Amino acid sequence: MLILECPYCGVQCEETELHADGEAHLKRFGPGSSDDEFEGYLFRRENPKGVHFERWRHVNGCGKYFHAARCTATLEVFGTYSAQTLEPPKDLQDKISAKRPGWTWRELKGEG
Amino acid sequence: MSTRLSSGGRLLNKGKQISFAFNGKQFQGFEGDTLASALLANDQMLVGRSFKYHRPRGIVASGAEEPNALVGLGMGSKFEPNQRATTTELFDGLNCTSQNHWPSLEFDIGAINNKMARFLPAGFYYKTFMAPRAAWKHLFEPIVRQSAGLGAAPKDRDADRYEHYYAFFDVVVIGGGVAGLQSALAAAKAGAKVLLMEQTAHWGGRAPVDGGSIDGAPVDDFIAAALAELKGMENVTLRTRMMGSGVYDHGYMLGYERLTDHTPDMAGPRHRLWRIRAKQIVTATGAIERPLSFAGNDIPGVMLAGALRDYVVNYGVSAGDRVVVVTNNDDAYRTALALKEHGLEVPVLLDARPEGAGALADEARAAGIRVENGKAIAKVQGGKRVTGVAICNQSGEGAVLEEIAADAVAMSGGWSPVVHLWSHCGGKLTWDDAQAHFRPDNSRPPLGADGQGFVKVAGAANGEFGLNAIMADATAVGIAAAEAAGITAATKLAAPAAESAAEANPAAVWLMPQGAGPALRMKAFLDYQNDVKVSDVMLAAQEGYESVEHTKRYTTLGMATDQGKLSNINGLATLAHSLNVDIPQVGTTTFRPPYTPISLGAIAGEARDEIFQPLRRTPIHDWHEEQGAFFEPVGHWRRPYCFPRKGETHAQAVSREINQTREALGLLDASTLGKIIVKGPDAGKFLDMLYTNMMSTLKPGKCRYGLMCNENGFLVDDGVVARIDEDTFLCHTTTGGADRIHGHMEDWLQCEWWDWKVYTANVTEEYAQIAVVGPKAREVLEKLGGMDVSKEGLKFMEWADGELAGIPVRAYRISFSGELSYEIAVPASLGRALWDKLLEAGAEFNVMPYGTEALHVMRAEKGFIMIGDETDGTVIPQDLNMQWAISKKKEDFLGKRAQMRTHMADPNRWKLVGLETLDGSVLPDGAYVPAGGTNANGQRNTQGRVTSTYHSPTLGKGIAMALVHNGPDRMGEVLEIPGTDGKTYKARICDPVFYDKDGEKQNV
Amino acid sequence: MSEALLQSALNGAHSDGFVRVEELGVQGMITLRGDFASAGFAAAVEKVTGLALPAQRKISIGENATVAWMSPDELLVLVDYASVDATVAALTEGLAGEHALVANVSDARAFFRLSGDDGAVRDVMAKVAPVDFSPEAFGPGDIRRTRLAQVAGAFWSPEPGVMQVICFRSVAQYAFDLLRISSETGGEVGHLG
Amino acid sequence: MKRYSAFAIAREAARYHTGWERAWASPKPKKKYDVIIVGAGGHGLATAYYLGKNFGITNVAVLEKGWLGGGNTGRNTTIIRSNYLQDPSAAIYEKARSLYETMSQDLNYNVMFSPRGVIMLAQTEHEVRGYQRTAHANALQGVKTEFISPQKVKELVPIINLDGPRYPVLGGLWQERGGTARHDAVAWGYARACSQMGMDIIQKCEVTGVRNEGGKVVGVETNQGPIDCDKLGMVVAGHAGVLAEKAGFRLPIESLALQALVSEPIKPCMDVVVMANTVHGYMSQSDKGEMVIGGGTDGFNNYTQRGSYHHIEETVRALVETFPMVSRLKMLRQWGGIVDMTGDRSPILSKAPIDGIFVNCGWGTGGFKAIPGSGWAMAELMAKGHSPLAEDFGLNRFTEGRFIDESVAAGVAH
Repeated sequence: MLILECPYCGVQCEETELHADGEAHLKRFGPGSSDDEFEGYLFRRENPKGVHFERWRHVNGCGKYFHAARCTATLEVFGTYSAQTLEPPKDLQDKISAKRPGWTWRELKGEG
Repeated sequence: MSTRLSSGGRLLNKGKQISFAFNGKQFQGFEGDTLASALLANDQMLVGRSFKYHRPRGIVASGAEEPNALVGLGMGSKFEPNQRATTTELFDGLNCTSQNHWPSLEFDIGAINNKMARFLPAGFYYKTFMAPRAAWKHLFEPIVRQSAGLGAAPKDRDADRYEHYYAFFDVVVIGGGVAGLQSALAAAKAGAKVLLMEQTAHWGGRAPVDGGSIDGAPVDDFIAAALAELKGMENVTLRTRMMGSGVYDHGYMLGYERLTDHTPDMAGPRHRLWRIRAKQIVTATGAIERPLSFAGNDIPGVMLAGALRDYVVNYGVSAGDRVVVVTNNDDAYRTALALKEHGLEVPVLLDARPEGAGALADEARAAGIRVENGKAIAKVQGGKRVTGVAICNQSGEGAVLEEIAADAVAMSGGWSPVVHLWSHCGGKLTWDDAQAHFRPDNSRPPLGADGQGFVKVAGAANGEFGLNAIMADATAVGIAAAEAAGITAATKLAAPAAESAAEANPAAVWLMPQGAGPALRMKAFLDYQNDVKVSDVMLAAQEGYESVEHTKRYTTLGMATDQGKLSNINGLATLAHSLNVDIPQVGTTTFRPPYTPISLGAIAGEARDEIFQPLRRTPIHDWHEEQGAFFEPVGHWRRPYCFPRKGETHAQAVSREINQTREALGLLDASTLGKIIVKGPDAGKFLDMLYTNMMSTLKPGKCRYGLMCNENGFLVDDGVVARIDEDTFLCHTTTGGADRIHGHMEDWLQCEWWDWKVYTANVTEEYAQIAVVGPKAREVLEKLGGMDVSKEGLKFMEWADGELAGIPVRAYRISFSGELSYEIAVPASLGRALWDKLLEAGAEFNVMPYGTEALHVMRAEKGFIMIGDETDGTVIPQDLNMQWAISKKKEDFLGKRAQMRTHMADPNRWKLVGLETLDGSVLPDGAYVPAGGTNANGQRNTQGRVTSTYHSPTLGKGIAMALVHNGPDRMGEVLEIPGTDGKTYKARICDPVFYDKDGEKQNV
Repeated sequence: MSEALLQSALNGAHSDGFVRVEELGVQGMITLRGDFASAGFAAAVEKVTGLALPAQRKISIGENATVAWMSPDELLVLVDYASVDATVAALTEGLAGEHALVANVSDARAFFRLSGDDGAVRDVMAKVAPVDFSPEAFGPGDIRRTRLAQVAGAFWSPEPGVMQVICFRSVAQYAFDLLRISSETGGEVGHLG
Repeated sequence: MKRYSAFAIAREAARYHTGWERAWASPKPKKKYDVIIVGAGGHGLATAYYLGKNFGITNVAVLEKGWLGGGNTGRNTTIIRSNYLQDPSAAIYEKARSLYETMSQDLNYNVMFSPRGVIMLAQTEHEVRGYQRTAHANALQGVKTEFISPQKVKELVPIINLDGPRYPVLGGLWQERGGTARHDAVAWGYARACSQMGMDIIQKCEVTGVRNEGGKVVGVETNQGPIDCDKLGMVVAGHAGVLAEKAGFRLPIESLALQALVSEPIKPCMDVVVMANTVHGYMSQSDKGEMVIGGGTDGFNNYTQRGSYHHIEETVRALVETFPMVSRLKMLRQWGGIVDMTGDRSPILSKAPIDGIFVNCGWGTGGFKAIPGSGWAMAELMAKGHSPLAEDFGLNRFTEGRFIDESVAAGVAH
């Protein structure tokens, strides 16, 4: 039963107030993209046993989507932040690198 | 025999006698008794039968760990199977029955399994019952099922109710013994907001029974003082009869509060499940005594030494006049002393250790108790109760040295910390060789949201024994918990000085005697309820089931209703011994919630009957109910399926509703349709992405039907979009789509196109919406008066704001039936009023409300698709020949790229057509159209399927829509369609528009 | 003429357990979305309601209007039902030129009032919402959007011993039954009270 | 190895069961195998078994990170059915179901397949139509199912509440030869049979890397050293994604927690398996008497084998509504497993982007019932390069948009 802080309304949300919505920072591919790019965008999601960036909606609350950085193996939450970003804030990246030595934010992925 | 003593009974109110019944026999007990103590007081040694061999079972413990004393409690709608007698408080009129026997507890036919035990070792069923093949289901399985199963199934609907409660604390302390009290005090004094819970009705735990002193005074004094102090603190909540049931991620935990189990006639909920968020959890859950593994250790009268002591001291009940004590540790000496003190005989105390008991041994000897070191029980004698004990050397193979008459045996195999709650969420354990137990590894706690530990352990649960060590640990842990919860203590509570007898270390004794042969091992029980013996675990190891999980599953060790509280450590030690490895190498099985079983009623909470789930009602719902509408659930809504009149079948009602609507006037409560405002300078651009159609070109005042696909290309919703003004659109969705589509819009606006200037608002429930349908629709609206609804004044696919009968409305001239039709939106609070006025004004046209089925039939007659019927999440607009609704001009819309993939662009996809049966009958719902031959897997090939099928009262025959391979090119072809009813239907492929192809009816 | 015909979701249903639960009848409510950082937006709100923009998760209760913070770009304005249309018009006019959305949602909601001993009222709420209802965590001036058991809802406490609760109209009966059952005599918790 | 039988038990009883042999050997890994299967769960062991039985390939190692059968095989609610809507699903699940019928005899290990029947309740008009569609499809697929009336449902399940205030039972899809089996026994029986054929089952052997040369697999790195192979089968369910990353490719898989629970045991009161998808709950009664209850999956990626509690609550309230008598039963134990979900919620049985590697994963919440069919098809795929049963479950379907979507007939729960 996770607790995630909604960065928009500051509530320490209990999981039942939230809806999980999969990987964050997906790059959309539309008409003009290759089959492989499009498949990667829709289906080949990150599924690490470790640090994961994901989308959540504060559905029983302010209704906003936000992003969370969370460990899928320990459920530790490194932070939550605005969904209107292309990558996690630098200070959050640094915090995670400090806690998980060797971890770095990926290149914004083109495919796979 | 077991009996009530004249002394002892600190928890009893001997002034209040209580009557209860066991297997129909009336017994007497006292207020304060548990069912178990009261049964013992009435010499009811035999209380049940074991699971597999149906062996006689007696009470073995005094608390939550009891595996044997399970009863069916209560009657009828308050009956509950498998209630633990040791944790059931006695109340007046309590009625219970023993379990798992036939015809009676004393004479159980199932006990034949016991005679056969030698042929029924662990896992025997995996090796036999295989021939003939049908025999498992028809012969063997029924026998196995009938002989298993413990308690009877409840028959009636539960008369009680249950509820939940959310609570938030800095520190939750679980366990109200001296450690829990002290931890709570320490945390509370530091300023933390504290909850202290205790699963029984009493504070203080075991310490008052075990003796010792705190700050120089008896333990009871400390308990009273601590309680008084805690009660006086505003930041402390105290709860008894509340068990810490489970610890979950991020500081979530369940507290299972039993409110009326001890007084079933009291008003209010039976159980309240507390859903707690704790910054820190302290488990002060004590320790559980282990049995010793010797032959006959399961005979009624063989009990845990601590339990025997509890019954004497707390309840003034003796399990027998002559009690042999057998132990590998010092604590059992306390039992011997307590028995002696209350005038009972202890013929011998057998200490498996060759030497080296502490101060308590001296005390025992001084009290005249015969203490034999290095000795063990070779065998307990007796059947349904203990009659004697055969003594041997622990170091040998069991040669009997002496036989002693006894009517009870007190055994102690040492104490295991209760680590369940620590472990539920990933806390790790460490093996303590000196104490011969697993205790929490405080360096590897369960981790919370911040990556830090959120559970701490205090006292005996932490592997601390001896009162002084316990008090010191509890104090430190309480302070540390407050600190970890972010509270810096101004003053730190000092640990009180406590004294208890110094104890020598226990010896690791996993089998008694240590060289016991197969015959004895087959009688040495590990799991009393599931009948798992030392020999079974050894067999599992021998056969390669070496993982502790394999052994557990192969033997069923620890899988009974006590979840191995007594058996697990002994079992895994036996396994380690068999594999010749150290115990830590074997490890433990996983601890899972709940600590002890909790009622499913409590888990469900208040959600039953009328509030099982929210039932959504339209503003006109009451009218439908008054009219006796037949409802169908649509999501959480309930919509009238039809309005049957007296004597009418549903089909007749639907036909009547359709005929009257097509001929004159029908009304539909369409309030459930989703309505979403989309507003902003970029609203048009946004809707162009969302819909396959072009929406930005829609003129204010006009409506357009639109299709929505998901990014994967499939149709997900449809509906009419009205442009309100330059910046504002109102999008209608399907009934099920409102919240989903609103979320979908917000998703794209917030996460992809966040720089677009668009706001949305879901106003679905602001309006009641009434479809006024049929040739008389205009007339009835004109009768109400207030706005221009003429052919020219409000053209097809236009909308207008106005008034009808003085009620403010927005009228959309749209049609889902093919008739002249208006959908009137009205503020929900006026929805019923408008409905009533329409009925009144429509009376002269014989107006008829119609339900969802008539709606479905009429749209099918007209060839309109229905999301959920023609679509199922695998259908794209192209399949439905709706290319007209897919803009060619747009570079992009959601689903466009997906629809370019090879399988989506495949010309062989099945396409929408109409079907009409040759004989007028109705095609079966969901029927498939076979093609010739079979596929590589032997399945018949198919070439299409029916998506919706109805009897059309308008056409007087069966009509259907279907997706058919190359369908539109095969007009007139007759298909053969087998039903599951054995019939084969013949249907001709036709245009899906069956009714008014040119739209003459709706454009009047 | 339409006012006489108005029907709130439950026609003023009420129950008396250890806390009183009542449905309050029709209430004017307006959803307002816009850019809080825009001076024009704040000015328009203040001009029409007489109230400044509330801070995050706060509710401002004025003489003729109440304004609640619903999200970083959404407010809920409460006025008399009869003055909703005028308020909507005034807001719309005041926000001309702003990118904003004003929508009358009065009829989309049901409105409840719980009253009684302050702790008891809080205990009833704590049975249905995953929220810390201790007075130090949730007090006058706070508003919280969350769920009430299985439906979305929001609530605030205008004064000790009173909780005002809103939910969607279609689930009014569910919300009422939920609160009624949760406040039945015998179900007292005695934790926050 | 000696055969199991009643006579064998009698013989052993005479000598206190001291003569029983190990059910499977515990060898050290060899340097090289023709085939390595990673994952000694049901699917992996079944793959190995049918490689040997059907294709004579017995130089096989099955590597297991933990203990065999310790993943989802030993954590599921043991429901077996094949009443699927789409042809490819119906084919593989029916193959599996038919193999379950004879599995005990085939393996000489009683897996207690109990064809007690499975009902999927229809509680909305939409569900009625969905299940009628499935019944029609099944008839053409050779899967014996039937849409039955509420009265028949009541006869089969006397404890059911037909007229719940919310969702009256309108009928049900009935598969008479669906049922349950003893989950651990399936893994143990296959393991014993594989061991008997000379295959090596190596437990506590974690694969840490996958080696390929020129785009062709040559072996794996493990905590017990490198092991070479010609072909590699990845059959690791929830950890499919993690293993694929080690091999250098990514799968369309997300790993989620799925939960289940059991009640305390009671005397027999429900003889069939009941699934109620509208309210999200399903339940059967084990031979021990426990009510075995399946819950829902979390919405977020999770490897902890602990799910979120509220799913338990949702499931239990659905069951209390559907079977009011369970209210006074008690939850004995709850647990979780990690399931591997694909984009269309159907499995993957496919060649991987690296030559010689084959993947079998994505069974999501419904893998147990498929074990023998999955192993059968996977063995054929690995031995011959193609298998009609696996044909439609290839990875290419995600590129082509050719999904196998079972949720369309409301059959989402397994």
